Amino acid sequence: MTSLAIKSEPRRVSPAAVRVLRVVAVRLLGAVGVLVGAATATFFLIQAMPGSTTDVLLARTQASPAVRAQVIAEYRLDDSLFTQFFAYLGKLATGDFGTSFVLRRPVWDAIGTQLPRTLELVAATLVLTVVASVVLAVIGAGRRRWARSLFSGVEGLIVAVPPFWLGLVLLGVFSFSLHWFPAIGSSDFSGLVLPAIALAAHPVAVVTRVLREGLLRTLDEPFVLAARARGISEVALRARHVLRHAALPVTSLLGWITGSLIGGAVIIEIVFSRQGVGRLLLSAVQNKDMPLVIGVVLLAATVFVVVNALVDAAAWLLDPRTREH
Amino acid sequence: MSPLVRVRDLVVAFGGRPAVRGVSFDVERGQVVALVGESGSGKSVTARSLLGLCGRGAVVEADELAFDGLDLRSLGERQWRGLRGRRVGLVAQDALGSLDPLRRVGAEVAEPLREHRIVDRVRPEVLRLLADAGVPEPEVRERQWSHQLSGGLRQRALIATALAARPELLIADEPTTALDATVQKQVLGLLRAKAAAGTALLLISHDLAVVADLADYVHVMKDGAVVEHGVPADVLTNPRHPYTRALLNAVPTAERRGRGLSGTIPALDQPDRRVPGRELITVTDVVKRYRVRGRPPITAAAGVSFTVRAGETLGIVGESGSGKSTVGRMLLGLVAPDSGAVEFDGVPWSARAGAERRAARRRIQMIYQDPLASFDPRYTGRQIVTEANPDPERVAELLRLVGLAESQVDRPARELSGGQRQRLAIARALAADPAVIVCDEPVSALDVSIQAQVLDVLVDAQRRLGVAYVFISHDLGVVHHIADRVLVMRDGAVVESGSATAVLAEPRHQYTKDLVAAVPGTVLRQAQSVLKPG
Amino acid sequence: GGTTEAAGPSGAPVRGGTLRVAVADEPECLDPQQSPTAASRFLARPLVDSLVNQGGGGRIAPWLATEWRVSTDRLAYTFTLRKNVKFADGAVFDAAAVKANLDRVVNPATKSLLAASLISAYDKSTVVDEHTVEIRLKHPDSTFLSALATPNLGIQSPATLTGDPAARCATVIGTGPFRSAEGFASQKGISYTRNPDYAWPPEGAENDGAAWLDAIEIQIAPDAGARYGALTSGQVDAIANVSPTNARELGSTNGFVLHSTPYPGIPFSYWPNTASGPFADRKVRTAFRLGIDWPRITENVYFGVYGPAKGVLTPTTPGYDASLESQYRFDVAEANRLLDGAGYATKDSQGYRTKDGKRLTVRHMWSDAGVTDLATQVQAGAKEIGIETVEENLDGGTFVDRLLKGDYDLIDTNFAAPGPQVLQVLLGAENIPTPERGIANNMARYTAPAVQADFARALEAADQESQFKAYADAQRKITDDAAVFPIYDDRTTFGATSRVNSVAFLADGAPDFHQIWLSQ
Amino acid sequence: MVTALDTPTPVRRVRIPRAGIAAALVVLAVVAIAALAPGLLTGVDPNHADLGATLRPPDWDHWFGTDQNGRDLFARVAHGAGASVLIGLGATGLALLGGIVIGTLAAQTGRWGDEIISRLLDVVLAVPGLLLVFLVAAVMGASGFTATIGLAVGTVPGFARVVRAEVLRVRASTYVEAAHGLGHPGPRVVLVHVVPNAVGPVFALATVSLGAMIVASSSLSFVGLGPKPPTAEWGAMLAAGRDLASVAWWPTVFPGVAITLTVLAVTVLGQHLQARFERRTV
Ligand SMILES: Nc1ncnc2c1ncn2[C@@H]1O[C@H](COP(=O)(O)OP(=O)(O)OP(=O)(O)O)[C@@H](O)[C@H]1O
Ligand SMILES: Nc1ncnc2c1ncn2[C@@H]1O[C@H](COP(=O)(O)OP(=O)(O)OP(=O)(O)O)[C@@H](O)[C@H]1O
Ligand SMILES: [Mg+2]
Ligand SMILES: [Mg+2]
Ligand code: NI
Repeated sequence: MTSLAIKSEPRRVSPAAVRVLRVVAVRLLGAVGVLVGAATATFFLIQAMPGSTTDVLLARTQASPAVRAQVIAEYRLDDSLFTQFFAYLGKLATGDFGTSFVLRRPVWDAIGTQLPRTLELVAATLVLTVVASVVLAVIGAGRRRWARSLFSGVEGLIVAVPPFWLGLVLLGVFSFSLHWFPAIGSSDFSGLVLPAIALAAHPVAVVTRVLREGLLRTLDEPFVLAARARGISEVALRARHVLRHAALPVTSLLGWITGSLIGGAVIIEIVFSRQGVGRLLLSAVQNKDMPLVIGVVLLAATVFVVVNALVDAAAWLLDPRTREH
Repeated sequence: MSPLVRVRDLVVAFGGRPAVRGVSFDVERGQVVALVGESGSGKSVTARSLLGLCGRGAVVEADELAFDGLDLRSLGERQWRGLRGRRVGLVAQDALGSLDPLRRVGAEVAEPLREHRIVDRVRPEVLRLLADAGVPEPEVRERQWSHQLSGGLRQRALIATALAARPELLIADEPTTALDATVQKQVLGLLRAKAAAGTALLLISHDLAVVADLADYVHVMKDGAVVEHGVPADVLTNPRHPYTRALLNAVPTAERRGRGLSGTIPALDQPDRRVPGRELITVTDVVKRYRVRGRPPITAAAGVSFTVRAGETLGIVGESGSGKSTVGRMLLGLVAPDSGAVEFDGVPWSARAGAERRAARRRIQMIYQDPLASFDPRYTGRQIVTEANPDPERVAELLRLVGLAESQVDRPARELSGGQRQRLAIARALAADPAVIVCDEPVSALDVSIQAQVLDVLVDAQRRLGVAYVFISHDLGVVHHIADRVLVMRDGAVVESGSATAVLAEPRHQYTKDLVAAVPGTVLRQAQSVLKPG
Repeated sequence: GGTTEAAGPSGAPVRGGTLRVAVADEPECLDPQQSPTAASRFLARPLVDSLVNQGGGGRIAPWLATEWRVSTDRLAYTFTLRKNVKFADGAVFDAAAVKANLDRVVNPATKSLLAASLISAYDKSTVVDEHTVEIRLKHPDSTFLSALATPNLGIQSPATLTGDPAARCATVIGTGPFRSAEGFASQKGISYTRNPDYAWPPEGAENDGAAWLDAIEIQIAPDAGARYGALTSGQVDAIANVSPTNARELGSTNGFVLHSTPYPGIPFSYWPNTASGPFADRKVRTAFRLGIDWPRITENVYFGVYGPAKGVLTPTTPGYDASLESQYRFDVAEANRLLDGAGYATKDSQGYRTKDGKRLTVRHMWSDAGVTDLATQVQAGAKEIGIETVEENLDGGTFVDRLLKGDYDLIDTNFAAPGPQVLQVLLGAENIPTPERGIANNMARYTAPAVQADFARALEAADQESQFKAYADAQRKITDDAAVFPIYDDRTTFGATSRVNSVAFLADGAPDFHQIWLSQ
Repeated sequence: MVTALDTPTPVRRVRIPRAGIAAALVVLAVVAIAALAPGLLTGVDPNHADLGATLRPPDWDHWFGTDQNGRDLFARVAHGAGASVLIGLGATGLALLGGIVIGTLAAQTGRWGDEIISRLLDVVLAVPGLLLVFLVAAVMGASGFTATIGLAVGTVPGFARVVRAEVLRVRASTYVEAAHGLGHPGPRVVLVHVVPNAVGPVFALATVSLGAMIVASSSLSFVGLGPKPPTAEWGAMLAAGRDLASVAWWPTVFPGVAITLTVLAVTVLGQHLQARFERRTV
């Protein structure tokens, strides 16, 4: 005799649409806040870099004083920091990311040409991650203990191999020796295979583990016994009941992973000589190309915000229990 | 005609450790057979062996294990699936978790219909099944998810899924454990109707009262074996096995008031000499409302007034959500009332602050339903009590008083059994030398026999130390057994109060009458009245 | 397999084919008038021609200008321009185009980071007639024609010069043997197609018509290993900047050829701060140069692909003085003697020399990770003669800051240039980097008056012979002074499959795509 | 790459064979010796360049061979443990400290404090971990110290969130209520009951994330944002050996194996500890 019974109170709430709208509005506001915060933090961080922006910009060149003056005037580098900052924010508000100091073209344009390649890589990695993890988790879940140990051992090993090293090994074997995949470039699908594998290795290992444990945990749930007692097959059980539950923690995990893939892509893009935002950022940071760095940071933050909104939406769709709030 | 189910010498082992050892029973068509026994005695495993769902790693052996002449020992997976749901329905033990929380209730009910292709048009049948199972507004409920249903509704929906494919045998594993007395009554009624309509029923319960009212035949299990069986009237009035006898004795009821239940504390057989003292707590007209965004406010206390005297036990009863816990927490000053006052020792909580408030706190302690949750997980039993009273001698004395052995208290509390944990909680509460202890459902999670021991310890401590109890429970039997005075609450209001015997034996308010009437165990009560004590 | 210095044609050239090339570096802006990088010169050269061409031996040859006259005060240059030359956009090449280009380069709005300073003497241009242009200088500058020969001052279509200079960071339109419709895409590369009308290569070119190749596709691949893999796996036909290990391997792999040519100019060198610190003492500098086994380090780090340096200039630079080579020898005994003489006669417990209790320590400042191995080995070599080198690997900002302040003892760089004039760029007193002047190349902060006088003489020189004579004097004095520690002669490397024929290099080390052809 | 910077890896109990734990302990012991007292493993100076013995394959004198500068690779791998592991440990330690302090503050400072701190954490969280390290490296110059700070900053929000949630959970728990009921002062309850019980999960998370930190720190060195040359560091050694891969395998294989083994050992042990922790509380 316990007191677990839950009263079903008649729910008298505002219409669903209003509620959804309010949630969306609050989220949008939060997202804008995060973006402004990220832009602000990056701006002042970059200003804290040693050496004046002008010097870094003109490093190792023999620009004449006239050119120097021109650069300072054009990028308003002689204004006070705060003037620069607010001018920058003001432009941001109108959707103008400014002009890259070094590349001499609009930040948005510079990022825009590289972005598709990075998104391609991230998307391929995500697809690979999801497909491989579901397959591996389902294979791994029903096994005996020693097989499970083996699976988790291999996962541990994969997580322990640095992705850039894995990338080098893949390149050496499959490009340089076997010539199956191109060694450089990012123009076509075959150029996507090895980078996606190198980048997906860690997520696959992590997601597989979470998914498999989710499967095992769900298989222990009472409703699984109830479903089995209705005489449904194991396949139907997994498809209709178990996978959805196991997928719940994975959706939020995938949100995190997508965010971090943008960071991981930097390394992979370097290893595989791929086009992408990662390499753009690395050189922008080295060149103290402030508008470009902030642009990339904002982009990454936007991806993060969007992905997390998607993850919440997915959770909302998958799990009716979250719809109450 | 052979019985529908025939089990002979069933042995189920997990990793070499037998959980069921040599159980034999029959279930005839249209018969209600009950398995009773304490937690872990093997009831569920026994029942699930009829579905081939004993769990991962179970080794099932039997001389005979047959359903309608079909030898279950040699079934393949496909044949099992033909049996499950279609011929044998299961209402699994954990009803609240037995509906997939991610699927609509209707889909769950429809699943066996589709799986076994029972009907062409599924939806009308689902609605009919839900209505049949006593679910009001089936059109609405069908589209809801399980978390939107109350425990009772979930239990009924689950029964609907189990009955959907019209099985010949229904296994109901603890179908009313989590339910209020009133809801419990409805569910039991539903099962009784099904049995009357010809479905054989294998009923599992730890609650003798439930079993006694419903079953045609009872098997009492202990440690994986059936220790006694027979028709309920026989088993309950004339228990042959000491275990059955102890089990019966342990049930707290009005009739057993003032006596020891467990037989472990002889002192309780002495007459009770308590006289209630001065007024310790005065509650005047307290109101408490909870506001949750997007919902109308909930009134958890609507003008409650009462007093607690030194050394007495005040019982608070009422169904779930009626505000019992809220009132209890207000007594401790943990929840401040919206209006009205709670005075302790003549001073309202609102007038106490800082060190004075903390000092007053020590004089009114609490015992929770889940004792483990109230212990710091890093602490051993002794540390837990020592935190309340640094004097090691006093700690040792109290531990002895509640019946905890020295060897048990230097381990982390989670390694103790449920009953031991609750004794530890009592020891801690007593260690602060309180005048009052608020006990919020202290025995609801315990087996009858363990419950008996804990109740005995509480009564014993009160007699020795003169501490007053505010005893919150939804179990009328327990309250009747322990309380001097009783408050009956409903929707935050006190609907009736007075001496325990007066209120519970001759209820005046209609709500109280319903509560009392809903308590199962007519057969049991009759049996107990003829049972010899000891 | 094999290695060539500069391959002559093997068989008769065939027209057609697409050459796929992977290169290491990309410019931040394609337009060499704006960008200072070698990458922009490399990628723009197929697109733009120059007024004059600087070929082997530093000789200036006619190109878009068929002839020119220099006034006696050497302030006015009158160019006669080639007729019937067209830009890729159809515009006609004429005197106005030349004027527009030069004026545009020196306009600060262009933010030219190199081209403008190459012609810092430029005053103005005058269109004499359609095919004659007169250029006036503010002061005589004997490097002016060399400057005009670089892609940085290549002539671009006047129509493209009027708009936002940033537009030319992607597409440059010139009169070159190739054209590029899509232009340069960052991190990706650039594709060229043949300019079928091309008929105006520099004088003496082997191919005097349109290019042999139909097209060139250039991909950016910063990693040397990946480039090499791309070449050996057949993904590309040729790669630029072959790493030394790969270069050695390529030379011995069937089906591949390593094309290579030394860069004229200044070898890769360590530059001592001659103005302050231990290296202000000539004896210490000389000891440092003599006491370290530079050739061995070069062999260790570059696997024999780069030869050890033997002078202030590389041997292929016009005006190189070979008579000084014996001075660049490995002589530990002499080094130790010099250091003893400089007062660093005692050693501390770790074996480093000390003077007045102070350790002989020099700080080597760098910001390019590419020199790590070299620095490590130089450090080890210096330790042998008791000199401690502290490696300071700095970020760009700090590096520039300290460069301008002169807060360092050693710094490294090389400088490719077609002639000995480069000596002044790196050792001219007016080129010392200071906070006021900004970045400049005299990192040795060298001011020896005798050498400065030689530079002045060379600048004024009426003919090449006397100019070279002045630079030879400067080389001797610089060597005596140990104002620079040359390490190795940089080479340009171009690895290709043996289908790629007739690979030759331009003055600045880029391959001459105009005459390359592919075997079918 | 998924780093601990970004994922609160929910790793559940995995039973690890005893032999695995023993092997992990041995590896970690060797790594610990290498990190703290590399002199015990090798008497060779990792930065001593023997110009006469460059790029020697492994032999009796040089167990792992020598690099292009004639430096003993065994000595460099041994000394490299210090850089990689200490960066990982340092970053994890800093992140733990920061996470616990900030998380507790967020939970304890009431609605507004919580809101402000949480939003700030969101901002940091929105920037992928490695990008953050790039920024920090750009500002402070690439070094082991910056890598440590950068990794720590990137990890703090994740840890702080866990701590905050735990503090809130523990604070609402019955045993904290019971402690208040015994009349103990609030701060005492927070220190004695709330914080110790709240930090458990984040410690478990930290043991697992340590491995990811080591991988991340070697990745940073690989792109040149780690400790500066000539400091021996595994990632940097891999980057340096990369160009030589066609002529010499040993400069890339040994550091790579060193990272992998270390991270594997750390992960195995971390999971083991986490499993033990969970068994203790569940
Ligand atoms: N899948 C399993 N693996 C191992 N042991 C099990 C498994 N299922 C049940 N047991 C063990 O078998 C014994 C009997 O369990 P069972 O669930 O039948 O008890 P019960 O009488 O139904 O108890 P309760 O009243 O608590 O439901 C217990 O000791 C239990 O721990
Ligand atoms: N902190 C709270 N916030 C909002 N609502 C609350 C809160 N605490 C209790 N309630 C609501 O107040 C009502 C009374 O709750 P209370 O816990 O006092 O009931 P109860 O009689 O103890 O029930 P049970 O037998 O289930 O323990 C319930 O509807 C409950 O949902
Ligand atoms: Mg059971
Ligand atoms: Mg309650
Ligand atoms: Ni109960």
